[in-house]
Amino acid sequence: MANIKELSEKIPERLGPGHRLCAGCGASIVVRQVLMGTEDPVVAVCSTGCLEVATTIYPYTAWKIPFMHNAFENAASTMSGIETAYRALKKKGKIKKEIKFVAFGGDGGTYDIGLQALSGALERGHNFVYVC
Amino acid sequence: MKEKGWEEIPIGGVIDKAGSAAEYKTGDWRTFKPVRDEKKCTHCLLCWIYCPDSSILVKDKKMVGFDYEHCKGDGICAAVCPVKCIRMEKE
Amino acid sequence: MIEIRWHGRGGQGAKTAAQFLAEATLDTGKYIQAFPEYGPERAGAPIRTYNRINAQPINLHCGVTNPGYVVVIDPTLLSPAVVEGLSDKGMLLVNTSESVDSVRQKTGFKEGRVAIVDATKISLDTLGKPMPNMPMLGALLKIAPLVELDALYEKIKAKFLKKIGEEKTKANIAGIKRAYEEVKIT
Amino acid sequence: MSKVIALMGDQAAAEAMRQIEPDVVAAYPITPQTEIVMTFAQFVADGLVQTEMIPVESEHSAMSACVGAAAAGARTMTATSANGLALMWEIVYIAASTRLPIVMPVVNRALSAPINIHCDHSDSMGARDSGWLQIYCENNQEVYENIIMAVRIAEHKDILLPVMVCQDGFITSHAVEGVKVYDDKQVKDFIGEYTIRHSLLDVDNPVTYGPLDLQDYYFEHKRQQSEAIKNSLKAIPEIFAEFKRHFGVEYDFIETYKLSDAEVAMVALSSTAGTIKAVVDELRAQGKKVGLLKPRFFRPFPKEKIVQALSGLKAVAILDRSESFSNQGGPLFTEIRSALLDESKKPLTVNYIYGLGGRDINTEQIRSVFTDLEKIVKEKEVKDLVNYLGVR
Repeated sequence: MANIKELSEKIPERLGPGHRLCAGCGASIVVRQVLMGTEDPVVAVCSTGCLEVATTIYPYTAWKIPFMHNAFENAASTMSGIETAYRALKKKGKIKKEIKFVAFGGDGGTYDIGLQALSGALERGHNFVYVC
Repeated sequence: MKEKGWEEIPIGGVIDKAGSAAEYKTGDWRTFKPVRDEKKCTHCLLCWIYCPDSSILVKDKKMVGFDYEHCKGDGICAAVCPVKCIRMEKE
Repeated sequence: MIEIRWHGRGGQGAKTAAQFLAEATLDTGKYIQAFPEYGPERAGAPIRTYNRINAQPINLHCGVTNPGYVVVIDPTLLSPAVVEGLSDKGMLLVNTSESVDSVRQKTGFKEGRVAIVDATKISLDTLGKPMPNMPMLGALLKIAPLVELDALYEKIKAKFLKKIGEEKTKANIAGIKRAYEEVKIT
Repeated sequence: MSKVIALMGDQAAAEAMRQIEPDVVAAYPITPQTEIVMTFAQFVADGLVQTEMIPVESEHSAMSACVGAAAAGARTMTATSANGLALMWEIVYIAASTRLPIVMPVVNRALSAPINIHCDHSDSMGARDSGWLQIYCENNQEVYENIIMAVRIAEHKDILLPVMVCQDGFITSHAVEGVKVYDDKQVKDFIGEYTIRHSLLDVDNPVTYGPLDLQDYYFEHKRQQSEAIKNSLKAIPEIFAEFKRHFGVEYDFIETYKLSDAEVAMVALSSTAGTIKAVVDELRAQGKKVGLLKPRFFRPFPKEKIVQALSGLKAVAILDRSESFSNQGGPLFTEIRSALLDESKKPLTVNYIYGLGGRDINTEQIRSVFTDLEKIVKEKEVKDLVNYLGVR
């Protein structure tokens, strides 16, 4: 486990500046800190919400890592697809790297409209972190 | 930025320039700006880890300044600084 | 073109019999269709399934309304409904332990040809359970020589050996053979 | 070497999927598509394919997972019917707009309510404006071949759009027919390897998929989609030609049957076209100049081919296996009628809504339509624009 100073060197900035979340918004603080949790490359998914719209206003993106937003209620199932694609392509030798996966959902996208997709993804045992 | 036509942009809404939001300057949202007393700073980097706008500049594990082009002036850095070396000044 | 309508009950294997017939005739270079009439019915409910067999490609994708052959797998289904659309030139094949007269009486099929075979008894004797579908297929091949029995046996072996083992596969073939021999045609 | 084997339409679809061997299949079973998913899942379980299968908990998640997998660079497939397609709806649009070449067999079935499990085209026709390409199959052979071709069409660099390959629920999906199946290697050679321009798994070149696209750019992205559909009219014939080189079978956007010297004709999609062919043969034997036009593609809409095939005819009956509740006829009718509007030699057109909820369309009904057409030609007038065939 690294301390803060070590993190500042080891982990590249994964959510850059210029996003349009409110000044002082906790969402981007959480995202930055969660994404400091691994040195491996990370692919992120986000359900529709403040975090997603404010960080990806076309033609700009604040994400410095591969990122996908699909819809409001399906961050977990979208990530199921990405994570499965990773396993499929790794099996075929098309991808060599170790990659980690993180999905961000808001309260609605998680335990309201998105509960079913999350439940299915958990039951199938996909290998990703889900952050609400 | 001049807006591009449909033949000039990637298909499917893909943004192929990671972190391009940096081109969008949120610094002008500020009414107060953070100012640091370098002498007092212990380089604990709590400001860095808490900044929602990735606007604390760090080099070799040391806090070296603010990215005023993007800092929205939320004052979190000043609030979390354990040695109170950051204060918010009116723009 | 030959059109066949099978009447059975869900679970009796009418669909399987029709599929075997289609697959075996396909190998002789014929064009085939086998399609069931689907409803929400489950085991025991009356069901119908169909075959079309032709020397030329089959374009038709509608239901069979005027079959040349009607095969009734379950004797309890006998009623005028089973001979609907069956012309006097067609043939009715029934699994029954009763007489041809009784079949004519129950169905009102007076003029056309009727064939009977006690396929339930045959399946009980050979398989040890009432699965009259394969014996009925054997009987049908007697009255409508669409494919050689040996070719059918090969199909059955290919499909069944792995699934149900050698003994039961042989029992099915024995049932087909017996029905082929025992069917009575008027 | 190819071989002819007995397959249900659903099995023909699964067989094509086995040979394509997509990287990822995310699917949820629904009647009458179930046998596709079931058969393919068996292939996966038996180790016949390397495909990773996601047994999702709903069709919404099926399409969501497909979008994720496709954006990650995996060759991705799913399959559905009716209410399943309806449940996917939101993501069906996202798949097309994100330009992901997903291939989806659709086994056409009526939409509820009341609930019905049998064939009509309400499900896929409802999705006609979603940006997907749509192919309609007459028989199991076409199901098999169109799915193989769909992979190449979807992935063509000038297209990059998802494709629905539609067949008639139960009528072909559960009917056993002889299907000429090509060699695995032949199919693999034809479809080739899939590479994606922007993969989510290319961590060295990170991209953002699915941004917020406001007034300043959304329209441009839609304009790109329109262009892709236009491009597909040019690019798909390349794939037809290549398919012919590989397999010796000729495809086109439309199929005409005894149409060149016909005076009247019927237009229908999928399995009904076959039944019409049988009636055309019968009426031709009586010396009647009748024919058939079977559009194979509804998206892209092959306007020029259709207009060329129908102009000069005296009267045309266009059959729709779905209602659009516009009082102007079903979707096939309104689009063909609109396509013919500027033609100087346009035929009189009449619409028949038929076969809803799996109502059988038999040769007698088709003969009656040809009889109606004779009357229309004689009277030079269409009295009822929209007719309901086979309803009590």
